[in-house]
Amino acid sequence: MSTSKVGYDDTYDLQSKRLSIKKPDVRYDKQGEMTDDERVHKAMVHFAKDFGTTAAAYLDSCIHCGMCADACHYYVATGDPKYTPIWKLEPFKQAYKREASPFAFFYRLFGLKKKVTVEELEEWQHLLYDSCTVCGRCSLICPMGIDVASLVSTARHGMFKAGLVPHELHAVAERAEIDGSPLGVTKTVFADRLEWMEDEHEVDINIDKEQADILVVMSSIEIQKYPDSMAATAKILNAAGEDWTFRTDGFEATNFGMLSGNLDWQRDMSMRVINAAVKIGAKLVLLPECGHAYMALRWMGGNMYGKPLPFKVQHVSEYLADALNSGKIKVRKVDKSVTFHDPCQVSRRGGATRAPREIFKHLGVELRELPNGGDYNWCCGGGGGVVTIHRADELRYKVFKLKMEQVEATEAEALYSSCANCRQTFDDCQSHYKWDYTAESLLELVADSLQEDAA
Amino acid sequence: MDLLEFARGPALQLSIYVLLAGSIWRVLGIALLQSKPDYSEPRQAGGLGGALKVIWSRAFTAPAFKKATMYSKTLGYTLHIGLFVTIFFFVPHILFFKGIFGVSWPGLPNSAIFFVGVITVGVALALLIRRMTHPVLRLISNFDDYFSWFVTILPVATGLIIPIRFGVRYETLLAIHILSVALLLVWLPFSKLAHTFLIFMSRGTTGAILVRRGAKT
Amino acid sequence: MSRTQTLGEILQARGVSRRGFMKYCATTASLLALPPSMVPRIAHALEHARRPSVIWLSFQECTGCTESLTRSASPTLEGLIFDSISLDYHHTLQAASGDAAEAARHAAMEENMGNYLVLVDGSVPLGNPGFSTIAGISNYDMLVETVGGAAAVVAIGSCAAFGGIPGADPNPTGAAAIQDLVTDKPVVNVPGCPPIPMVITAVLTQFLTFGQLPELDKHGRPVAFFGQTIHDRCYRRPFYEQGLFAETFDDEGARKGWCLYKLGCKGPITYNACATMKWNQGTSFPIESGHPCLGCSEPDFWDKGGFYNPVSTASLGGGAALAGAAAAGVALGAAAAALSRRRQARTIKEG
Amino acid sequence: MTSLDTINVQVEQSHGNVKPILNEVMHAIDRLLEAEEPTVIDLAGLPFGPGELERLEESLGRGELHAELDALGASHIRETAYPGVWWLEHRNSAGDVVGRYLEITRTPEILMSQDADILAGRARLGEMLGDKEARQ
Repeated sequence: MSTSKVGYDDTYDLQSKRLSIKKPDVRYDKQGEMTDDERVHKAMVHFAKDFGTTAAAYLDSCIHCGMCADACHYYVATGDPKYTPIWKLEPFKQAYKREASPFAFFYRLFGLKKKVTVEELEEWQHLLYDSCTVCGRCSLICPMGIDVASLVSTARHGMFKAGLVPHELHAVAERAEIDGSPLGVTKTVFADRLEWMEDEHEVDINIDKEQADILVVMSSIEIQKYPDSMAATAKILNAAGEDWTFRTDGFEATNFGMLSGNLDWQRDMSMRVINAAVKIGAKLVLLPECGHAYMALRWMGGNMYGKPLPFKVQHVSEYLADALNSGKIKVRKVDKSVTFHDPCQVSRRGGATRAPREIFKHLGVELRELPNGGDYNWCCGGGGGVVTIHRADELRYKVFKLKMEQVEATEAEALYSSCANCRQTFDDCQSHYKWDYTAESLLELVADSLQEDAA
Repeated sequence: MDLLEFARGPALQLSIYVLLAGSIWRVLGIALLQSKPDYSEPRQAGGLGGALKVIWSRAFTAPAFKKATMYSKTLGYTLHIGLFVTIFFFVPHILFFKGIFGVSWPGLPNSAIFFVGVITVGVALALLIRRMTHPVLRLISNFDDYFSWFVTILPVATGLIIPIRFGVRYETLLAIHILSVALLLVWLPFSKLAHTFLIFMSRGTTGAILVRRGAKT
Repeated sequence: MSRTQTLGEILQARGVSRRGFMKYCATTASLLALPPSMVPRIAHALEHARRPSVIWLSFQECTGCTESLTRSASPTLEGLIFDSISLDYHHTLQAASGDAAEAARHAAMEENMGNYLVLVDGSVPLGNPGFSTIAGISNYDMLVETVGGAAAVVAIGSCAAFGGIPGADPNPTGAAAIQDLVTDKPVVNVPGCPPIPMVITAVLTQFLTFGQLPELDKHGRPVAFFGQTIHDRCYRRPFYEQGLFAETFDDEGARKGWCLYKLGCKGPITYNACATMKWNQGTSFPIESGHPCLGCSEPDFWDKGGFYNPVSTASLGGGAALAGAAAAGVALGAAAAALSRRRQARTIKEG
Repeated sequence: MTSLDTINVQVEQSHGNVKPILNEVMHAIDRLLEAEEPTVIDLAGLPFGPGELERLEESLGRGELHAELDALGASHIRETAYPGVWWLEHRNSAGDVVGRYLEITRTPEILMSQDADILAGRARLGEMLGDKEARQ
């Protein structure tokens, strides 16, 4: 059954390695009944909304040195120049030069920068969505310090309003807006699965407490594919003696409004969590093992709310590091060589790179850092909503080769990460390449290694 | 008013006015656009401190990117250092600046400057060939890139020709050299050469935002 | 010495041997800065050269040029240059004065109508004829009258060539250069303040030898002597290249004879032969004596910025205009931003 | 009255003009030997620094032969320490130097008696001896 207003098939496929809607027979990569001119106009309007000082400082400063290509895994894996990150912003930059740059008037007057066309926007859907995980590696190499990644996210606003979002990403985003979860998790589904985990792992899981210090939120990927993470979180919080709860009226950590480029939906999704937290007087919102959720709430939540959030926001790895450092929880030593895949939005873009290292120190594992890992890590290829798009699979598999080389170079026994979307991407590619590494959850490792007699 | 007097006087004077007006125009054209506050809870202080940090740190290459950017960064920096040395360590130039700012500093021997100038032009040619042949650069380059290249290297080339003369009178060559500098100054604020000052705005913006997050810059 | 005799006949009459004549030709080649291989051609030409009649007019000048040519033994050949040219009128040198002198000038003009040389030193005051007259005749009138029948005019010294010091800002007398006044006759400029004596002689010898005027540069100066800058031929050039400069007139650099660029030497923009021909029989030239070249053989050398300001000193003014440019920038920037924000607001409203 | 050397401009500095000329002379000697091709170097046109002309003269040294010509002033033609390399210095009757040359040749042409002079001499000798048929 399809609840999509757009009327395309958005039935889920929750069984395969990568959760998304079923591979559509007929693709609807154009949403809404708009004429081409209307689409261009909508794109220009919503491009224009973002031409503030930050975007202008960036878009005016590109010196066409081409180095961002060397950082982008899509260019490095394919060698195709169209994947040069700044090239992915060409229509957005063109629109800026024409509409809001210091010399815009004269560009228009002498026709130096031509108007963006609908063909360009359609061609750029592949560049702005299928081949960009908004991983931010290009932003690190740019000699002019342009944050190219942030511009891609910004450019997606115009693309969404122009109804030019890839079929699957638009479908899951719309379902997240309507149902509250991109993968069909309703209140009852969430509650049932929590009770299932409570029995399975014999752990007390608080649901819908009226008041609590910590509001815990989950990503639908964990709820549907890695439910053990929910039990692991409960186990740890109980061990730490925290006053925490899940809330069925604010459980979804992911933000497909942000990934698809719909600012209104992004605000709605963030507000659900914020309202739930305010309602229960939470002092901390604990984000799960999810990359972009951290970016959405930790760094953009306040801007959605319109004022500073009345509570702290932590990624679960940050919480675990603090809890271990403060002795709230203790763990047994784990004797094996391990390597860690840093989720882009948490480490490189979010600044929480240190937390996993501290956790591994407490676990006493032999941590072998990935070559060019940590803040300069290669992206798993699934972020930014790309993993949901079937059309992008071929490209994603090609890009994943870089990741396999990187991990194999460490020859570590186990691979960990703290982002469910990364893990799902690893699983999908593992089955595609029959690869021997599995990306396991750092959270679950800590939960499994808890020392019961901790105070 | 022969060509040299025109070049040294009104032409250079006018180009300096256009440079100044154009630069302020571009900076304000960006700075006075709307800017939204960041309500997120900072991990550490960003703002001006962050901006200055990245303005400095981004000049260097992270180990992860060393191999990929080695060629263009080495050539790029050689070009910029070459330009800096030829402009600020050639004694007649120093005396020119002394005439304006009253400040003077020791220069390098002219033969050394000539050598650096030749290297600079050579490196510039290598960079141009790279821009015209490398698939990425061919795709993203436009008129601004090629004309800015020309306008940047012309003063160095004309400067080098002055001592060689090729049989042309000294004042004619000097006039051409000064006019080429005027062309550079007039073109600078309206082109990619504006990265001379935009580098501070762009890197600074990233510094202010990302250092506040404690994210890698 | 009658005017019709060729120089060859004169020399023979004077008992000068062929060997002596060969010495004369060799040194003439050297004087004209021609390669020694030209000596045979010079010998042939000199043998058949007719002695040109020369009229020397002195207008607004300080007699420095005449002094330079005559006082020192600068004419290289034992007065022969005077014998080889018949200087028929020079109101400083000649014994006659007043009407008698003018009569001599008219006689010379009639007798050699069409092929006498007019040498002029000093500029012509156009502001008021009364500023400078000879025997009641204004410089301008005398110039026009004398030049009428001349084969060519040689402007000796920067005053005659470019207006020189009388012509310097504010030019009270309205001093004009000869080349601006004489347009129907070929004018050769031998600038300098004063010009190198041998250069004056060389121009005359050139005319005497080849009967035509030398190749000139864009300022009408013989390329043989004004084709290269002092800087090109300066013996201190190696110091310039090595960056060894005298900073003040008595510092270590000055004592060591380093380059005077920083002390305002105008060598790089001055075309003259001082560095090779030198002054006072090859004793030295201004730079060799430790003083920067003033650029005296260049037009308006007096107004080209201070003698002690380096050539590359900025000649930019306009502090106020700079502020104006800044203000314009601010206005344009603000306007551009305002226009962009208005367009943004309108496009968003239209949604 | 300060003497010349107290003026604070040093004269001993070498400005690199002497060596090139000596090199040129050496190549000229080769041309003379191999191709019988004489060379004349006009020293007037060269930008000598202070003292360099004297140093050139010293480095060329003096040879066995020294001729003095008295025509329109004195001229000195000297063979330098390097046979075939001649130093010529012409002065006018007032004693001023009017030309300085280096000639790399077997004998400078100026030393050779000229036909016109020989004819004139022959005529005079003939007259003196009463020889009737004077030569043309």
